[in-house]
Amino acid sequence: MNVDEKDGSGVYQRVVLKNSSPYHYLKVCLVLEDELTRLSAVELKHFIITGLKNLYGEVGAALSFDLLKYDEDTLTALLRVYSRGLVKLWSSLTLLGSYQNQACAFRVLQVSPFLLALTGNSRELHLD
Amino acid sequence: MSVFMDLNLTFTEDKSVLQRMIETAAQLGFSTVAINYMFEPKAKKKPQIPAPTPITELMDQLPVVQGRSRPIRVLNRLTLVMSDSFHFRSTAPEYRCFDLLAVQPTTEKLFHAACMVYDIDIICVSVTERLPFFFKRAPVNGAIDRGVVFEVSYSAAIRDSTMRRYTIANAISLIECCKGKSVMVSSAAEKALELRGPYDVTNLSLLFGLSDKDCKEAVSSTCRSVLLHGETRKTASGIIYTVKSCSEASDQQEAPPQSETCEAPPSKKQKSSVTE
Amino acid sequence: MSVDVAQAPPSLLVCERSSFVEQNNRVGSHVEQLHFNYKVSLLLPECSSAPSHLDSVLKGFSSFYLIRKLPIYELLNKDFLETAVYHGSVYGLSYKTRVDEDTCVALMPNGRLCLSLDKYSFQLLGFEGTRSRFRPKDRHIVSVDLTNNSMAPGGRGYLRLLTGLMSRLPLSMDFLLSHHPGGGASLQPLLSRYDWSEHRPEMINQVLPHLSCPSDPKSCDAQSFLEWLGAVDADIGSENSSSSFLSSFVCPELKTVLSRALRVSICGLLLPPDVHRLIQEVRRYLEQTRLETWASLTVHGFADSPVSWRDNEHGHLRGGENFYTLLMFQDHAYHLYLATGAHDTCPP
Amino acid sequence: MVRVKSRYLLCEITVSDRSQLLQLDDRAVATAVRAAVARTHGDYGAAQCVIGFSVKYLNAHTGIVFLRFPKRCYRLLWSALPFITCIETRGHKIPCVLNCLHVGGTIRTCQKFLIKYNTQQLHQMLPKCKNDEEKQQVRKAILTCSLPGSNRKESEEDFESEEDEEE
Repeated sequence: MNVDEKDGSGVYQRVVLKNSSPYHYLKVCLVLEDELTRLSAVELKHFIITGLKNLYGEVGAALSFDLLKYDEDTLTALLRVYSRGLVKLWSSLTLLGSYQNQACAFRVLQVSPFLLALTGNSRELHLD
Repeated sequence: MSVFMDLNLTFTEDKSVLQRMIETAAQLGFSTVAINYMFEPKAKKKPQIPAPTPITELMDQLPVVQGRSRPIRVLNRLTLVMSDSFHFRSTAPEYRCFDLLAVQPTTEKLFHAACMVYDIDIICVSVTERLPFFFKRAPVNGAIDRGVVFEVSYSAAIRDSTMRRYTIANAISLIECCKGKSVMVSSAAEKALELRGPYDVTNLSLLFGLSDKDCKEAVSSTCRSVLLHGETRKTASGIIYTVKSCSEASDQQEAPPQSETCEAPPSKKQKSSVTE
Repeated sequence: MSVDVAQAPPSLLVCERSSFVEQNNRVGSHVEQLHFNYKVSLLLPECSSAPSHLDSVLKGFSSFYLIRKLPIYELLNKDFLETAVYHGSVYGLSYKTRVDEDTCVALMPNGRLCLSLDKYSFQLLGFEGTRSRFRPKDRHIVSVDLTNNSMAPGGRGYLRLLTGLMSRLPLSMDFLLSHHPGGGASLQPLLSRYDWSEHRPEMINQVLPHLSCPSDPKSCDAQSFLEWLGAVDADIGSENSSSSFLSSFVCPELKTVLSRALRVSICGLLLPPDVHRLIQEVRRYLEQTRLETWASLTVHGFADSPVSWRDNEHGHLRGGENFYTLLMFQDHAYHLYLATGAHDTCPP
Repeated sequence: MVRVKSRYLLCEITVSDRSQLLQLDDRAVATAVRAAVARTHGDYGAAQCVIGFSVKYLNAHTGIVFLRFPKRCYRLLWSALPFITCIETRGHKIPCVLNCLHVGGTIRTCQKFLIKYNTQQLHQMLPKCKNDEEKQQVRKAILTCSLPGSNRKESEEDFESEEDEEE
């Protein structure tokens, strides 16, 4: 973290923070072979932890992340993870290939160090 | 930086599976995909190379790439799994039906030949077994200079834990050797759910030891230079380009050149455009 | 060449604290300088419907046009330059193009045309440009000031770019276009030649009941406040306990519960002058209400714009985030948070 | 020519009953390390020790073992070593602890360290000796401690590694 402070008259203050975000946020969507299968939030979190454990072992399974929001109908979830664990979490999501013996895939829709950015993605602008 | 590509979708007889795969690839944001025909020549017998199914036969209308207004581009590619040097016949006319030509060598000698001699575009690195040989700097650098690209595919890593270890281990040793240059990461998917989005693949390639920048190149710029390299094979080093004027040449598949001139090695010019 | 798996991509956050009454406050210039805004979202605590003056501003955001398959050389059309660009405040941005893959074009209100090209298109175009800061090997930026003398119609630079775009690199793409006051008339001659459609910014109003919120946003630290604001925008409940299995996300300490809050969001190609007007009205609203309250305004830029603030180059590594959040208080004090992702220059 | 950079970890296998050490062999130690890495670091960790990992030397009398790791990821692999609680060999499970004494870039530096370490150990043994004969033996052993080089002598203490591999 790098803080450079320009303090003028005491009224105007500007601080630049580099890589200050403690967390990264991911918007993910689970696609299953059998589209009728539904997972509860707890099942989803367990499933992701299994993925982490497979790829990164016990150290990976201990990586803490939060399931901020989960929509059971669309299987879309918002995850929060410490910035240090982003690559680990993301890659283990990528390599998750089966849920209870049926093929599945995690589609990572967006990744950002700011939660606000996930609700303002201009790539979602559809004009037709 | 160019568009995202996945130059390895495994061909299956089942058309609907293939269509689903192409649709999914377009949805994920890939602008170009190649359908891969695996071919393993059997001993002694003169091998029968499969002919590619024309894209127009496969799909009536190509799906539109996500977030873009253009349709996806679909190419054909042939991969030869080689266990003996006579499996590769440099002048085989069958090769010309394919846009890309890849080789998967299984011995060190063949790997060396593939890097230095064969007129091919891609060298596949085996990801389903422990590498039967170590990568040596000299042939790898030779391949990079010639504009031949190494390919690591990730769908085996999705299927199985042991394969995953081999994929990561083999990819790491390759990338240590070539310093992250001229590596392309593709899926080799057999069904739609084995495909991953371009940003996912970028992140995954970090595990293979690629840097942030090389990761993105592995699914975009490098693939583009492979395409260009494939064109030089068809068009006599990219200098002369011949098309049969009478046949209805689609934009996907050019008619094979008339003369043997296209067997000339890629010219200097191509070399620089690929390695730059 | 070892790669650390525990390394996260870089990001940048600039926090500014000052007051509107201060002479040299920079809110105005920051708002002006982020040219291409995709979404504005406003949060008014303890408010159930926007007062009429605020509502009219919200509804009065300029409309914009989508032109299909516009050849880029049309932007250099002499009539278009004279009727629109020279007067300023023309905003144009290529649509359905990605700044990390394709060619992106932006026409800025100060008459600057910016093309972000990959190496091959750049070589075809044959016009001087600079290497991209983030991808120096394979991306080039061509940025020209159309109001400059050398770029006047008939001038050498003008002709060079025009022939480049007409014959060597015939770019044509879907294009979003808008013109500040009102839009319409000056763009009509250009529009009439192509397939176009007019679009109104899309507005969504929502009243959020029982919202837990940090009791003193003024002293709340920037990261956790932005996180909380993001959670409100994404409808994430913060009623977890910190030991919960699913999520340990909680509202920043010292929280209060608001009986209600109004959230308004507008999407489209939004122009800075409209955003500026909205800020003025929100300030007026704050002055009028008797409650001790605050308001926050978040403006997201386009992820695929080749520029972010001013004409600083903007790129897209994993997410092209560029946005700012303005937190306004009753005593005219404000906090401004400007955030960018990995491939972006520090906001001015 | 570029060298493949490695790190050599000099570890001591501590067991409760020293006679069990004699049952150990290279392969058993390597398997135990691989299993521990796979458990703590999963497939990613396991993949790192497919290539470049080996047990270079094992002294079944003293329990000294040289592990070779690729330099790129030796910290990751090292972190799994404390989780080894037993080594399985020929059907027996030998409960043990791997205690890392030294990390070096070449086998030679590790060997130098090992000699110093063993000399120290001998010095510590000296006061504990019961009779003169033992003392004499230990003294003699201390004197013979030197890097195997021009005038090296075979000694009864077996700490020199026969292989001296510089790549």
